[in-house]
Parts: sequence; structure tokens; C-alpha cells
Amino acid sequence: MAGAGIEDPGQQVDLSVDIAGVRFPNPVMPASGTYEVDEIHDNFFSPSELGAVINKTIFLHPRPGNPPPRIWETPCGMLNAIGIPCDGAEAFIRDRLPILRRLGPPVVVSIAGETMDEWIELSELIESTGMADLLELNLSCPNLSEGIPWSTEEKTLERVVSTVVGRVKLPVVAKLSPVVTDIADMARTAEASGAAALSMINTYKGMAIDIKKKRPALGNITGGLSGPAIRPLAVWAVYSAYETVKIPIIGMGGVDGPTAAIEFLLAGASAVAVGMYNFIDPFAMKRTIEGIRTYLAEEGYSSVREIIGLGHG
Amino acid sequence: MAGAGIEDPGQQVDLSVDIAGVRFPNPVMPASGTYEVDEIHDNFFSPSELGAVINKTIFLHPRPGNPPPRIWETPCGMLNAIGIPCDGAEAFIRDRLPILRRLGPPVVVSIAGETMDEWIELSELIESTGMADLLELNLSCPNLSEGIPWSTEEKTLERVVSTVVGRVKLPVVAKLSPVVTDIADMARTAEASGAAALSMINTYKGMAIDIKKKRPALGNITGGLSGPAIRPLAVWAVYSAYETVKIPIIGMGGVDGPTAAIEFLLAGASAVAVGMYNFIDPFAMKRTIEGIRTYLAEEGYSSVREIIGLGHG
Amino acid sequence: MAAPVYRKAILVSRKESPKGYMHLVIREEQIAQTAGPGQFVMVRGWHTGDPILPRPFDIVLADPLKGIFRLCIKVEGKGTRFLSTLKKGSGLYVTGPLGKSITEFDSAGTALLVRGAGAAAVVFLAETLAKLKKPVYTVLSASTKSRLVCRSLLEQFSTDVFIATDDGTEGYSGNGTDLLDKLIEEGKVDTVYTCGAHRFARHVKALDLAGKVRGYLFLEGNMGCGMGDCHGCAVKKEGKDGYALVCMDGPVFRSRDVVVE
Amino acid sequence: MAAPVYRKAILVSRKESPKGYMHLVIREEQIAQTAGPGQFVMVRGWHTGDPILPRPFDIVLADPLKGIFRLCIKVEGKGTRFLSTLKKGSGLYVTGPLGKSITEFDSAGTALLVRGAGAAAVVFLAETLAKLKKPVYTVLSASTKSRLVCRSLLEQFSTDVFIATDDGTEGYSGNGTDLLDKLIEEGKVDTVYTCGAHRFARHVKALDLAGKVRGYLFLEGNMGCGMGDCHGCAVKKEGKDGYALVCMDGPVFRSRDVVVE
Ligand SMILES: Cc1cc2nc3c(=O)[nH]c(=O)nc-3n(C[C@H](O)[C@H](O)[C@H](O)COP(=O)(O)OP(=O)(O)OC[C@H]3O[C@@H](n4cnc5c(N)ncnc54)[C@H](O)[C@@H]3O)c2cc1C
Ligand SMILES: Cc1cc2nc3c(=O)[nH]c(=O)nc-3n(C[C@H](O)[C@H](O)[C@H](O)COP(=O)(O)OP(=O)(O)OC[C@H]3O[C@@H](n4cnc5c(N)ncnc54)[C@H](O)[C@@H]3O)c2cc1C
Ligand SMILES: Cc1cc2nc3c(=O)[nH]c(=O)nc-3n(C[C@H](O)[C@H](O)[C@H](O)COP(=O)(O)O)c2cc1C
Ligand SMILES: Cc1cc2nc3c(=O)[nH]c(=O)nc-3n(C[C@H](O)[C@H](O)[C@H](O)COP(=O)(O)O)c2cc1C
Ligand code: FES
Ligand code: FES
Repeated sequence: MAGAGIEDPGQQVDLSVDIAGVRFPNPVMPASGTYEVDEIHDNFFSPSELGAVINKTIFLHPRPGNPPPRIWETPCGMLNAIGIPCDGAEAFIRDRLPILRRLGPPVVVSIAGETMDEWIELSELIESTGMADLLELNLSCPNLSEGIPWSTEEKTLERVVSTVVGRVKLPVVAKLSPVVTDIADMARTAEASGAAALSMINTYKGMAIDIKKKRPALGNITGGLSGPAIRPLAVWAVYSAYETVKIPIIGMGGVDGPTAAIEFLLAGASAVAVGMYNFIDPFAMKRTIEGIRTYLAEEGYSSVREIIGLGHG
Repeated sequence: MAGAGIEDPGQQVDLSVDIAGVRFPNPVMPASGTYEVDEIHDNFFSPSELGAVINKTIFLHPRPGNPPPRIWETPCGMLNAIGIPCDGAEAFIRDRLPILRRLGPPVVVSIAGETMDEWIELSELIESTGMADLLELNLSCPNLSEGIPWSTEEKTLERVVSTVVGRVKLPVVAKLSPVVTDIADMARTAEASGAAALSMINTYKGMAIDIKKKRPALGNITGGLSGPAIRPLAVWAVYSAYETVKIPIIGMGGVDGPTAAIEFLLAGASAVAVGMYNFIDPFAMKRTIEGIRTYLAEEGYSSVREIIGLGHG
Repeated sequence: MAAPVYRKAILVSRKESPKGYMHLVIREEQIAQTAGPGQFVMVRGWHTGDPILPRPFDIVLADPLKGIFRLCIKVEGKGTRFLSTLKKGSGLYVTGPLGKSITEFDSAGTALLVRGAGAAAVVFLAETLAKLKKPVYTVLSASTKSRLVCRSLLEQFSTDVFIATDDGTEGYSGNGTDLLDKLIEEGKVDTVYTCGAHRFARHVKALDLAGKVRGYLFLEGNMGCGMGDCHGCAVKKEGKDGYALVCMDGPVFRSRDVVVE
Repeated sequence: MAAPVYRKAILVSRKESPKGYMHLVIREEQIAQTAGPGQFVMVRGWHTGDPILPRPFDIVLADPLKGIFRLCIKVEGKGTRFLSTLKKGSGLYVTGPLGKSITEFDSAGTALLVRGAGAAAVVFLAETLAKLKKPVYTVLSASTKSRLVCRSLLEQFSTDVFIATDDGTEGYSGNGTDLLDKLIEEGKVDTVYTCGAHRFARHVKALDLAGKVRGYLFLEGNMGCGMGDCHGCAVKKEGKDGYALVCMDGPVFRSRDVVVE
């Protein structure tokens, strides 16, 4: 189009959003644990085109992860019980973080602790590198042997978030679990505890049984359900939180392209993350960015910020 | 096969199960609100072939239901915000219940109350007809303006179930909501309160936004998510409840045929209910019954009861 | 009325006309033999997935002898897009015939006020009236000449077809309701069927309430099952505190009985 | 190694042989030009739905000049069933080439111990060894003669093919491992590749640990992405507290490095 001398109205649209004082050039980022920045991805698109980049959650110390099978396909979704294998914070800071930092987009660092001390130590360690723009607390992995996630119980949630917020200057993003009766309550608690933004949602706890083997399909028995299957639940989570909190929300759960991403923006998300769909279509994030641009241009908006929360009427 | 003089091993399999002292000739029934017994269905299969029959939940008094749109398709599922329209208990007992009673299979009557008094009055009224075998308490509809479902708060659940159990001799089935942090806790509470069986799960609260209209897709804003999309969550609900309670479980949530039904049986369900799949394939329940029979024959079981809970190892 | 069947049927032919509207001819004898005007089918060409629910479409025409019936599908979202790409010979699942067949044909003159996919809904009725030698006047409109739907079929069965286009490329340049009003003024019609466009529905309902015609609406609604199981396809009843179901009580309703937005 | 591409590719031919195994020839130039032995592709012929994830298949052969490559798919569950019904000319999404290509060809004699879909995995390697004029002995087994997979291709590239059938309908009546043991005894092979059957993997690993051969395994695992994003395809590393990823560190592993169940 541009080549033909015709102006593409999409290029006029401002896609940038603000997440806790950090400017994202566009509202599309990967969900933690579903996209790696490395040479394997070189023929797809450059991660520098993303709204933000994020690592797979790290713990302070190395962890092997769960025994296989770790994933299982379900209708319009998948269960994963990866169990967050990692090489530990030191290796991450040495080998991976500088790569993310050099790309250009804001860097969100996703962390998790096994104990309160670990949350503190890891947060301070990440902040000390000066290479993170936002600190995402994964309070919601359903696959940890440590027991229930940190964000399904209000008091625990408050304790972790307020403790970390008290220790670092980095804006803190609380990533919440949907496995609660009312996630808006949790959103409010996180906000009151000092979170600067919310990521919602992490996966739902679920399982499958292999009817040939007559055994749970996953090595870990249960896993986390993600994908388009859970999108109506994730959209409701964002919508209900948006009515309750003032801090920005990064929406996720089943984003498979622009239509789903726009649903989240209309529900009140300031940005969206693409998770399992990265496995299905390596261009999903790029396609989502372009599709949002086209939608905004066609609907006559000049900034993506005009449609955030618009679905509330 | 039988016509060719060859014996069909499937015919030898005993499909009957016991739910709270009531014998179901086979473990497949409709989920409340998804299948009507009437002439429209005459060319499909006879409802007398089902393991049990059930009505769409009734209230004591007539109700109009929610404004349209009442349903919305989602990936591998659907949202509904029907809102349980009904003609009231009197009309139900006069016009519908006798039809269900005459069919042959056990009759489960699904009821809901807006107040504790209504729960009591309606339970006693149904019992007094002598036409019900089981009384299912729909404690979990996410579409009622009355507020949160009765089964998301332990004390409320205990109060409703124990009150109704105290008033009627009919075995009481508690139909639970999955919108809780740990449904096994609710299962335990229901059992402790005197429930003779559990139905799980009802739909998840969710929503969709129509990106053309930029408004919630449903007239009621939120709806209940059902279908294959939620099956991994429903299987986990049944599996975890089975580890906790002794009473039988009717499993449901995304059963679309025999494979899914067997997954529920292996997880610990004594029977399964087919919900939205009745809309997609009017033969879904019949196909499920036949498929379970074939599976059992091929795997060398003589009774379906042998595989109930077998997935726990 | 015969109870519906659920069958895997065969797509015997497909043709796009005009652009964006796919005419599908499907072989399923029992549906072809029992369908009446106003009835519809639920169609699914996919398995568990996305889309997952079947989609409702009016039966445009049914040939009981050949055992085939025809649909005219406007390509809208993912379901219709999928159906529009099915190749000749493909299998697809159909449930039908569904809904109430129109059974009263005692009008002196019937007008059909249609546009877009709505035209598909009234062809069967036009054919039935023609067979009964009842006068039927069709007012067919579109944005422009090339967007007229089911035109030749409607011409075949109607006493007269009046065309209206928004841009004046053919026939009357303006609103189809003007042509309908003229037919009524001339005393040619006492009954009107309309569908689709809310503008038409409102107009016909006003005429009905004014006692000028018997007005009927072909209503739509998000359907789950098409046969009364899901209570999804509700439409508000006029005056009363309650809803009718499009699939069971309709899809054709007397205009004064239902609320039109 | 070249980074993989993700493309909508065209199915140029399909053939079933033996029953239950579908050979698909796909046109995608870049994959055909950059693929090496041991590599695989992720394939998807569907959109969001059920199935939803792409499925991994080994590249059986690649023709860089014609820009095509071949897969041999055992029809198992819904994904492979869907792929097996795709018609010639259909589009399907492919990501590849993925995994590490085999790059060491310094063995004096190589044996390929395969069965079922496992045969598909080693054809490319056999071709590569043949081009390098390295001796390659294939031990191909099946339940019965008519169930042998990729037989003619393996015969084309192998120095010799030894057949074993469980029912004795062709070749040796018994276990393929017996034929392998004989080849080793005869001093013909110092390197063995095997795949699929756990029995074979255990046998080869034992030989490897005993220092009789260099053993390699083509491993499988439930894959989400095929390129290191999901960490789904874990396989336990021998001795160490940790896992390797089949898609990144494999799919071919030295047998003594991984745990075989
Ligand atoms: C009784 C009846 C008869 C119909 N007859 C015809 C016909 O002959 N020709 C024709 O072109 N169309 C007809 N329609 C409308 C047609 O069913 C919809 O256009 C179609 O369902 C849209 O499907 P989609 O997947 O392309 O759209 P999508 O927007 O992707 O559908 C998404 C969801 O919304 C629902 N939905 C969206 N729009 C409609 C709608 N207008 N009506 C009902 N559900 C909708 C679908 O059921 C689905 O669940 C009829 C509808 C009804 C109720
Ligand atoms: C590196 C690699 C190369 C392979 N090469 C070939 C080949 O050349 N020819 C061939 O016939 N098969 C091959 N397979 C196995 C093939 O991928 C599976 O048979 C296929 O994914 C099964 O899909 P389905 O939908 O038919 O089965 P389903 O059982 O319906 O699949 C359900 C889920 O389980 C997973 N799954 C089930 N079985 C397997 C399995 N054995 N491996 C991985 N995931 C599985 C699927 O990914 C899916 O998510 C290969 C596997 C891997 C990992
Ligand atoms: C394979 C896999 C691994 C994941 N790992 C992490 C993780 O390490 N940390 C985290 O916060 N979330 C993790 N998630 C959750 C996602 O970030 C996301 O919240 C969830 O998958 C919902 O998005 P989706 O439906 O688009 O996948 C993981 C999800 C998947 C599928
Ligand atoms: C359209 C619709 C209406 C429903 N109405 C009721 C109801 O009246 N009472 C009830 O207990 N459950 C009702 N349900 C919930 C189902 O009984 C069932 O618990 C749920 O849909 C999960 O099963 P499924 O995934 O097979 O649909 C309804 C579900 C649907 C889709
Ligand atoms: S579509 Fe289900 S009741 Fe009308
Ligand atoms: S398949 Fe995703 S990491 Fe290997």
C-alpha cells in the first residue's frame, strides 16, 4: 500500500500504552513461559517489535522442573505441568537478561520465590542489575509442589506483594491466579498492597486422564489450563478487575490474534500477552499487533488508549 | 453383528450404576437445562434409553429469564445467560413431571430457591408428588441476579443442604459451582451436610465482548461457560472430590462422547451428564452410552462399576 | 408437523450469487420431504472446535422428489465462512426441518418485504403461494443492483417483483417500505411478511398495529440447539412479562405479538 | 544450522502404505533446502479448535531442487487422522526444519534398528550415509510382512536390509534385536540408531553402556512448540538431576545420556 503511494491510515495510529509509568510501544507482549528470545526464532519477526519482553519465571536457585509428560492437548487449549525448570537467578542475570535488555522494548522480569526470603532476595537482585523495567511476581503457578499459589489467599497475597513493594523501587506487577471465587477481590488486595499493575490471568488448575493407560495424562497429575478455551473466563477476570482497581491490567488467557486481543482491551486491559498461541503460530504476536492497528484505523481511533475499557459502556 | 450370529461382547457388559441407592440402568444422563423430553426429539432416540432424566431447574414461582442475547459461542464452548425461565413449580408438577415419570429411567428433579423458605417449600412440594427419585439442588447457577451462587461459600452451602436434607426423605444431590479455590472443600461440606450425591460441575462465570458493538455479547453481561473447553477443569474437580468424599459423583462439563465420559468415570464419577453437546449432536447421549459399552467390552470389563475411580491408581 | 431428523447429508452443489452469498444444495430426503415454508435447519460442517455450535439457516426451497433442499448463506463470521468453502460432495450435519411451518394462506394478497439474507427466508413462502395461485408481491431491495439476493427465484414465484436500490442503479431509488406502502394503498395486499432489517420490522409492525395489514416477521436470534432445549433464542413478547422462543414459537411471528427494538 | 521457517505449504501428493501410514509430500522450498537427517517439522492442518497444537513428524526425505519434502505419518489420534484425510492441493502449516541435524558420519558401519513409524525417522540418515558411501545396515521389523514401513526407501539406501517379522511371514521370525546382535558380532557395525519401541531403546542403550557400539536414540515426547519455547518435551538426563529438551537437544540423543523407561 505504502509502496503504491497510498497512505495507510493504520500507520497514523498510536499503539503505545503506559504500564505503571513504563511506555510500551504497542500493547502486545509474550506471556511468561511461552516465548524465548533466541536464534531459532530469527526467521519469524524481531522481538524488538514487541510491546515488551519477558522471561520465563525464574527462581533464585536452579530447579529441574516436573517429570514428563509435561503437556497435554485439550479442546481449544492445553494443560501444562512444566514446573518452571530454571538455571537459577545467577545464570539468568548473566546469560539471558542482557539479551532481553539489548532488544529495545521494556523488559519485564518474571520471578517467583519458594519462601518469603527468596521473594525478597530475588527482587532485590533483579533490581540491582538495572536491566529490568517492571518486576512481575508470578504468584499463581498451579504446578508447584510448594502448595497452593500465593494469590489464592488474600492475606498471603497481601504479604508477598507489600513486602516486595517495600524492598524495591521497580514497579511491581502482580500476576494473579483465577482459581478463586472472585478475582476482583484479589485485584483489589494486590492494588492495596502496592502493586503498580496486574497480570491476569495465569492458568486454571486442571487435569486429563489418558483412557488407554487409565492414568492421569500428566506426570504431575494436574496441570494449568491455558488457551482459547479459557478466554471467556479471562475476559471476565479483566472486566471485573477493571471495575475495581485503578492500576493498569495486562490481560491474557487465550489470545490467538487481534480479535481476542481487542476483546481484552475493551474489557479494560492496557496491554495483552500471548501465551500458548506462540506455539501454534510463531507469528501470532506480530499478527496481533498489526490486526489491532487495522481495527483502530478502520474504527476511526487515533490511539489504542481510546478503546481501553470501552466495553464497559 | 448379532444378526450374523456373532455374539456382541458389549451386550454382556453391565452398565448399571448406583446413585444414592437409586439404580441407573446406565451412567449417562442429560445435564439440567440442556435437553427437553418432547415430540421434537422423537426421531432421535427414546429418552427411556437414558440412565436418568432430569428437568431444567425450576423455581417455586414463574420467572421470565434473562434478556437476549442469552448465548454466545466461544472456542470449544459456549456462554449462556438463560437465567432459568420457568413456569413455576405448579405448572411443572402438572405438565412436565408426569411425562418424565412415565419414561422409565429414574427421575432427578432439579430445583432452586431464591430464599431459604423457597428451598424448603419447593423440596417438600416435589417430594409430595412421589414422582421424583432424586432431588438435585442447583446451588451453582452463575446467572441469577440474586447474587453469588449458594455453593461458593461453605457456610451457605452447609445451611441450604442440611436444611433441605432435614425436610425430605428423597436423596439430595448437591450441584456445585467450580468458581471456588478448592471444590473438594465444597464437596466435603456438602457431604457433611447430608448430601447423598454430588453433581459437578455447573458452569464457570465468564463473558465475551462483541468487538463490533464494543459491548458485552450477552444481555446479562456475564454468563456461564460450558462445553469441551472446561472439561480439564471438570475432570480435576471430580478427581479431587473423589479423593475426599464417599458419596457418588455425577460428573459433567464438556462431555461430547464416550472418550470424555470415560475420562470422568476413571476420575471417579459414578455417572456422567451431557450438557451443551446435546445442542450440537442430538445423538450425543446415545452415542456415549454405546461407546462406553464398547470400551468396556474391548478392555475386558464386565461392569462399568469396575472403572469408576480407576484413574487414581 | 413431522419431528426433525439429524443426519450427515451431502452437499450436491454450491454457487455464489451475488458475491458473499453462497447457495448450497443439500441432499437429505426426509428434510426435503417434510419441510414447509418458514422452516429452517441447523447446519454444522465441523467437529468439536471453534466454531462448535451448529448454525441456523432458512430452507429456501425443498424438492421432495429429488430429495434435496437449498440454503442461501450470507458469509458473515467463521461458521458461514467455513460452510462457504465446503466442496461439492462434502458431508455436513443437518438437523431439520425446525420451527413452525406457515400454514395460513387465506390472504387476498401477500407482500414480501425483504433485503439481503432476508430474501432467502421468503422464497419457500412465495413458491407455496404461487402453487395456491394466491397473489404475491415481492419488494426486494439492496444497496445496489448487483447486491440483490434470490432475485430470479423470487421473480419466478411472485405475481410481481418491485426492486428498490439505495443508489438507484435499478428500480425505485429509495426505501422498499415506500413501495410496500404503495401496494397497500392500491389495495393489493392485506398481509405482509418481512425479515432481517429492523427498519422493515418496525415499519410492518406499525402497519399491523394500525390495522392496515396482518404483519409477520421472520425473526433471528443466537441459537444453540434450534429445538427448544437451550432457551437461548428468546424474543420478548409484546405486553407480557416473558419471552417466546424463536425456534419453537417461530421463527415467523405476528409482528404485534413481539417486541421489535 | 538455518533457523526454521513457518509457512503455509501445499500438499503435493499423498499415498497410504502400508495401511494406516500416510506418506505426504509437501512443497516448501526453504525447508526442503535446509533440512538435514534427524530433523523434524511441526505440522498443522487446522485452525483454533480441537486439535489445536501442531504435531511433530520426522522429515523422511527432502529434495532441495524440487523444493519438496516427505513425511510418513502413522494414523493415531485426531491430529494424524485429520492430516491423513487432507486432499492433494490442500494447504497446511509447517514449521521447520527443527531439532539438531545429525552431523557425525565417521562410523565404520551403521545399523538402523527400526519398526513402525520409527522407520520414517531414519530414511534421511540412510540416504545421507549412502551418499557418503558409508555402509548402512537396516534391521526393519514388523508384526507381519504387510506391516513393514518405508521398506522400499530403506532398501534403496541401505547396504543391506534385514527383515524380521513377529509371525515369520518374511525374513527372520523373531526379534529385530537378534539380527542387530548378529551384525555387531560380525563386526559390521560400530554405531546403532534406533527409535520408537522402548524395547529397542533399552537394548541399544545396554550395548552402548557395554561399550559394544555408539548407540543413538530418536526420542519422542509430547510437544507444544518444537522450538524450545514451552519446555514440554522434557526427557530425563542420565545421572543428572535434570532434563533435556527433545526439540532442542535432540531429537537424536546418545543413548547413554538419557534415561530410558
Ligand atoms: C431461524 C434463523 C434462520 C436464518 N436463516 C438464514 C439464512 O437463510 N441465510 C443466512 O445467511 N442467514 C440466516 N440466519 C442467520 C445466520 O444463522 C447467521 O448469519 C449465522 O449463524 C452466523 O454465523 P457465523 O459463524 O458466520 O457468524 P459468527 O458471528 O461467527 O457467529 C458467532 C456466534 O453468534 C451467533 N450469531 C451471530 N450472528 C447471528 C445471527 N444473525 N443470528 C443468529 N445467530 C447469530 C452464531 O450462532 C454463533 O454462535 C438465520 C438465523 C436464524 C436464527
Ligand atoms: C520429534 C518427533 C518426531 C516424530 N516423527 C514421527 C513420524 O515421522 N511419523 C509418525 O507417524 N509419528 C511421528 N512422531 C509421533 C507423532 O508426533 C504423534 O504420533 C502424533 O503427534 C500423534 O498425534 P495425534 O493427534 O494423532 O494423536 P493424539 O493422541 O490425538 O494426540 C494428543 C496429544 O498427545 C500428543 N501425543 C500423542 N502421542 C504422541 C507421541 N507419540 N509423540 C508426541 N506427542 C504425542 C500430541 O502432541 C497431542 O498433543 C514424532 C514425534 C516426535 C516428538
Ligand atoms: C507451557 C507454559 C508455560 C508457562 N510458564 C509460565 C511461567 O513460567 N510463568 C508464568 O507466570 N506463567 C507461565 N505460564 C502461563 C502463561 O504466562 C499465561 O498466563 C497463561 O498461559 C494464559 O495465557 P494463554 O492462554 O495465552 O496461554 C505458562 C503457560 C504455558 C502454556
Ligand atoms: C443453555 C444451558 C442451560 C443450563 N441450564 C441449567 C439449569 O437450568 N440448571 C442447572 O443446574 N444447570 C444448567 N446448566 C448447566 C449444565 O447442566 C451443566 O452443568 C454445564 O453446562 C456443564 O456441562 P456441559 O459442559 O456438558 O454443558 C445449563 C447449561 C447450559 C449450556
Ligand atoms: S435455539 Fe435452543 S431453544 Fe431455541
Ligand atoms: S516442544 Fe516446546 S520446548 Fe520442546
